[in-house]
Order: sequence, then C-alpha cells, then structure tokens
Amino acid sequence: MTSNAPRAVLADHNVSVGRAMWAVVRRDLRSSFRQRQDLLNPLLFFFMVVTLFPLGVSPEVSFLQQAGTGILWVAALLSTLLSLDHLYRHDFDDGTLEQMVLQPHPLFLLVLAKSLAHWLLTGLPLVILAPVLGIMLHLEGNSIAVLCLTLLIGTPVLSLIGAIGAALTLGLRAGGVLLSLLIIPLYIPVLIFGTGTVAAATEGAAVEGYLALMAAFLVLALTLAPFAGAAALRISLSNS
Amino acid sequence: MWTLFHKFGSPKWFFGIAGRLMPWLLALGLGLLVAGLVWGLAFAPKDYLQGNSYRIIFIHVPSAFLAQSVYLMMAVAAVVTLVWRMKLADLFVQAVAPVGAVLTFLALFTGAVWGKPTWGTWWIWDARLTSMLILLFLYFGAIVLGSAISDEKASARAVAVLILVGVVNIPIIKYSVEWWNTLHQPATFKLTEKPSMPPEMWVPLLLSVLGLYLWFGWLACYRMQTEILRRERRTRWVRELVRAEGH
Amino acid sequence: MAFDSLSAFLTMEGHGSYVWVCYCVFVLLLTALALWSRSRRHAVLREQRRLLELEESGTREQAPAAATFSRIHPS
Amino acid sequence: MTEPLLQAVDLQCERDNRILFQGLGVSIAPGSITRVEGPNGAGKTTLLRILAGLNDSYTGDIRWLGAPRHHQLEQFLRNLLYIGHRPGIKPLLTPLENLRALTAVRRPLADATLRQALDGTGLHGYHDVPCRQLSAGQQRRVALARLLISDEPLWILDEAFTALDSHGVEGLEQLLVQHAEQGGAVLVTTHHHLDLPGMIRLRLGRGGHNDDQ
Repeated sequence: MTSNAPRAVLADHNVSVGRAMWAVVRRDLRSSFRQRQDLLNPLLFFFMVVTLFPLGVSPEVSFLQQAGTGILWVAALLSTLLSLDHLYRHDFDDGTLEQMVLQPHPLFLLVLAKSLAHWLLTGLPLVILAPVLGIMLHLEGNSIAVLCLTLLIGTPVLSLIGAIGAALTLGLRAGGVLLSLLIIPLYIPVLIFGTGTVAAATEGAAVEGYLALMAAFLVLALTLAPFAGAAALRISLSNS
Repeated sequence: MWTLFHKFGSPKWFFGIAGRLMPWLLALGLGLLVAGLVWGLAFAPKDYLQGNSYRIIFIHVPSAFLAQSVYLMMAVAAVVTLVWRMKLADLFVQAVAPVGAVLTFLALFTGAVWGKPTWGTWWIWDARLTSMLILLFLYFGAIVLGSAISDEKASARAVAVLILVGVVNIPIIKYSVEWWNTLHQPATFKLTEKPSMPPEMWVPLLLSVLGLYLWFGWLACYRMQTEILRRERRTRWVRELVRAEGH
Repeated sequence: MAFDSLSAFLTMEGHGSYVWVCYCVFVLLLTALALWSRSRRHAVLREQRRLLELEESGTREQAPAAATFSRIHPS
Repeated sequence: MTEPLLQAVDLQCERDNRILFQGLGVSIAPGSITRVEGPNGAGKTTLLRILAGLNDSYTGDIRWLGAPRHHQLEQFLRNLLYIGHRPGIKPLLTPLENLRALTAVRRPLADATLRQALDGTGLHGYHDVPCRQLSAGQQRRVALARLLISDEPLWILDEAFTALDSHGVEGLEQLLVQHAEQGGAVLVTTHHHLDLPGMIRLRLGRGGHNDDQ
C-alpha cells in the first residue's frame, strides 16, 4: 500500500449508559402503546382466571376469603408468564435484539432496562387491578392493602427472573410452554412469601419482617438476574 | 498448569481413565449397596416408633442425598462450561441430568410410600417432599431445555445458565418451603430426623449411601463415554475404536 | 437377623408391602437406567459404524450435484 | 501498511457438527471494501455475525486495532455499524422513531439531521408513517439511512442490497465507495452483481476442507 493510505477515524462521541437504558425503555413503551391490545391481554387473562375460581370451586364468602390471596397471586404469576413470551420475541424477529446486543454498553444494564419496561407494562397494571379483584373475592381492606404491597414488591421479581427464561427460550419452537416449565419452579419462593405475608397480615401479625424479606428477594433479583439474562441472550443469539 | 488443565479436559484422556476406573466403581458400588441394603432390610433392628417401615430409609436417604448432590455437581460443571468451555463439563451435565431426575423421582416415590404407614396418607405436603418435588421440576427444566436446542454447544451453555440460576434458587426455595410448612402445619414428625440412631442403623445407611455414590460414578463415566463417542466422531481415535468394536 | 422367620421377613408386621415395593422400584429403576444407557451406547456405536462405512465406501466423497431447477413431470 | 481495523486469525466455526470454515484469516483495513462470497450455506452470514461479535461459537483470534477484541468490546462496538438480514426496524414505529432509537444509544442527533438522512435514502414523505405500512425495500432504506449519518468506521452489511431497486443499489454502491475513500472499511455479502474498484473478495467454499483429517 502507498504511504498515503487512508486512516480510519474512530467515533469519538459516547452516550452515557443511563441514556441508553432510557432509550430502551422508551422504545418499548412507545411500540407497546401502538399495539394497545397486547397490553390489555395479560390484564384480561388475570381477570378471567380469577373469575374461574368462584365459578369452579365455590362462591362462598368464607372460601373466597381464605383462598383469595392465593388465587390472585397465582393468576398474577400466570399472566406474567403469558406476557413474557413476547418480551424478546418481536425484538428477535425484527432484528432489534441484535442491535441491542451491539450497543456499546454493558448488556446486563440493557437487560435490566427491558425488564423494567416489561414490569411497567404488565406488572404494574396487575398491581393496580388487584384491589378490584380483591373486593370481588371479599378480602378485607387490610389484606388487600398488604396484598397490593406484596404484588408491588413481587411482580418486579417475576419480570426479572422471567427475562432469563425468555432469553433462554428465544427462537425455539414451543418457546412459550418451555418458558413456563423453566420459570415456574423459580417463582415458587416469591409466591410463598407473597401469599404468606398476606396470610400473616390477615391473622393480625406484624408483616414488616416478611416485606423486608421480599424486598431482599427483589434486591437479589435486581443484582443477579440481569447478568444471567445477558448471558442467556448472548447464547441464544449466537445460536440463531 | 494450563496445558495440564487441557490435558485433563481432553475427551480422549478421560475416555481411557474412565475405562480403567469403571470396573472398580461398579464392583465396589454394587458391593457396598448390596451389603448396605441387605443389612438394612434383614439385620438392622426394628425402629421402636415406626416399626419396620423405617427400612425404606436405606434407599430413601441415599436417593435424596444423591439427587441433591448431582444437581450441585451439575452446577459446578456449568461454571466450568461457561468459564473455560471445557468439553467434558458439557458432557457431564448432559449425561447425568436424566440420572439425577430418576434419583429425585425415587426419593419422592419412596418418601410417599413411607408416608402411607407413617401418616396414613400417600402424599403429605411436608417441607422435604415439597422441595424434592421442586428439585424434580428443576431437573425437568434442564432436560427439556437441553433437548429443545439442537446445536450442542449452544444447548450446553444455555443449560449451564439455567442450572446456575437454579442452584442460586435452591437454598431460597428450601428456606421458603420450610417457612411455608411451619405456617400451615406445625412441625410434627419428620422423616429421617432422629435424635440418635444406633450404629446398627446408621452403618448400613452409610454403606448404601456410599454404594449409590460409587454406582452413580460408574454410570456417569459410562454415559459420558457414550457421549464422547457420539460427539467426537471425526477424531481418528474414535474412528479406530468404533471400527474395533464392530468386529 | 431381625426376623424370626422368612414369612415374618416378608410381611414385616404389616409394613412388608410398602418396604418391598420401595426396594423393588429402586432396583428396577437403577437397572432400567443402566440398561437404557447400554442401549444408547449400542445405538451410538451402530450409527457411528454406519457413517464410517458410508464414508469409506466413498459415497460422501462425491461433490453434491449442482442444482438444475428443471421441472419434474410425474407420469 | 496501515494497521487493519479488524483482524481474524485462524478462524474456525463448527455448526451442528459441520465445519463451516477453518483456518480462515480475515483482515479489514481502513479504506477497503471486502465482499464475502460463497453459495448458500457456506457460512457467509455466520462469518459476518462472528466478526460483528454476535456469534461466539468459534475458535481463533479476533483483534480490533491490533489488540484482542474482547478486551475492548465497548470501543469495538462503538465503532461498528452492523446491519443484518433483519435490520432492526420496529414495524410499529415510524421511520423517524426507528432511526432515532437506533442512533440515540450511539450518538444522539437532532431530528432535522435524521429527517435529512431519511430524505437521502428516498423516504421523503414517509417519515411519520408506521414502518409496517412501508414496502420491504422502503423498510430496508430506513435501516440504510443509518449509513448516511454514521460516524462508525467499520460497516458490516449482510445482504445489503436485498429488496432495493436499481436506483437504490446504485446509490448504496456509491456510498460504500465514498465511505472507503474517507478511511472507512466495509464488509458486505450480497447476491447482487457487485464489482467495485479495488474490492477484495473473500471466498467461502461449500463444506470447504471439512470431513476427513
């Protein structure tokens, strides 16, 4: 080559990680609001599953009061699972996911942003809808308040752990069912503490300790799950 | 050091070593297992509280022990897979996952059958059995995910991530299930937790635990060898081996 | 021996069926695992041998035929 | 001799028990345009994905500016613009929103600049229509608009000319040449007839030298 061979000019402008994360959240929110039906589906599912119990078991007040918390928690868990299948699927199909992995930022933070967007779009609406269903299941005011609190702490954990499963089953046939099989066992502690805390509150016991424990779960999930999710994402994309 | 590591990680080296170890593992394992079980079945004294049904302990406890340690071993192998990408570690996970699931099932089954004469019911939502059930689910997850991904390397790495997530969760699951159990039924009578066991009981138990571990070692070696034969088709030594076995 | 007779050993004071079922299932499953692993080994060896023979007979050496994209007319 | 931007040494990739390529060396210098060629199934896309850092099931060394790539992954990614088969365009968002989302994480630009880039790829008047209402070629153009405002020196374009009309192909060819003249480097695959001055060809054979060894 000659001495006046061209020299590459490297890109010098860098964007902060926070802005990159915000861009991920904003894009997810925006494209979800263009397709509002998808936002409504988990909520409708939540509502319908809860309705099945009075119809299928018993509409008696005593039964509903006793089982109501469990029903609401299980239904919330199932509708989260249902929505998780879409977490990466559309991004995977249109290539957005590849572009996300190629962003010059730590991938686990972008995974965290995706999980946050998912929670805002499904977990939070479930928490907001829960009191209405709680009243329909004849739960007491105090129980409903504690229930919402446990859901508020618990549903982000569901989104964070679920994101790992969604990344692992990316691009697989029957990914949705597979996702549930992988993730349900990991959801059990959250379910136990979510319902257990409400049960304790109904009996009049102090629940601060249990809530703190659930918060500890949340912190643990926040710190560990994005790393596992990022690793899983790289593996799945590598294989596609 | 690094070359040594690679040497120990080479499938060919492992195949040879495993072949030499396996007869010993099998003989010793079966010997100890039979000794422990016969002793436990016929010679150990009757338990004054539960009568003869306690003899199930000699298979329940080894199965449960092994079921849990196999998952832990898989987790260690998963770390090796992800960090050093050692072939043997992938092979190990793939070879032993179904074995672990069967052992977990055995622990559950024997626990349930034990429950019938002890509590008068086949299944009880006791903390131990419930955690075992969840462990079985975790095994299923790993097996199903492994078979759903066709590319071997990607499959091994995805399963490794899942197992690591699972192993972080196991203590949390255990703790929460125990807490849940006390919430719903105050602890009454626990399987296997006896204040003091006479040597006539714990020695055969120890023998059968050891025996089952060794037997597992044999089976794991055998299954890993099979996997090596399947995957290393292109290498010359496997070809020669296959050719030799054929005649 | 913890039992007086063979029948006592078999019945175990009413708990015999439970104990024996457990032991039988245990032995059965362990044997099944071993046998299954064995049949898998044989299947793998058979498959490898087939591939090896296929390669040695030279079938695989031939380059794949180029696509012609000519229409097929079934009779 | 200028130092290559991206360099791969002794690259080997095996997929589903089939060796796609082995002993492959790739060197991408500033000012070069490299075209990866080969029949279907030869591993063109896989090679591009490996070089872009999307696929890590390979053995061999990949170096960025002379140092191992994984030691400076973020810097590498910042200087890489990759457009794949699936170009990363969300069908529910408009071209402008898509372009904004794609550039915001690298170098935020004013909307006016983004609109100019969209105009430059012939999308004038379509800036605010959801992409799912656009044709395949138009969607491709949304992705290609990134090239007009790119400050990344290394472009990796998989099937770059797919769905483009002849006018679009011509424009893109000029853009690639111009990028190379300014010190950038381009790596492309395409089934189009592409013959640019000074273009390097990298040929992947079907099956290559796999099987017996």
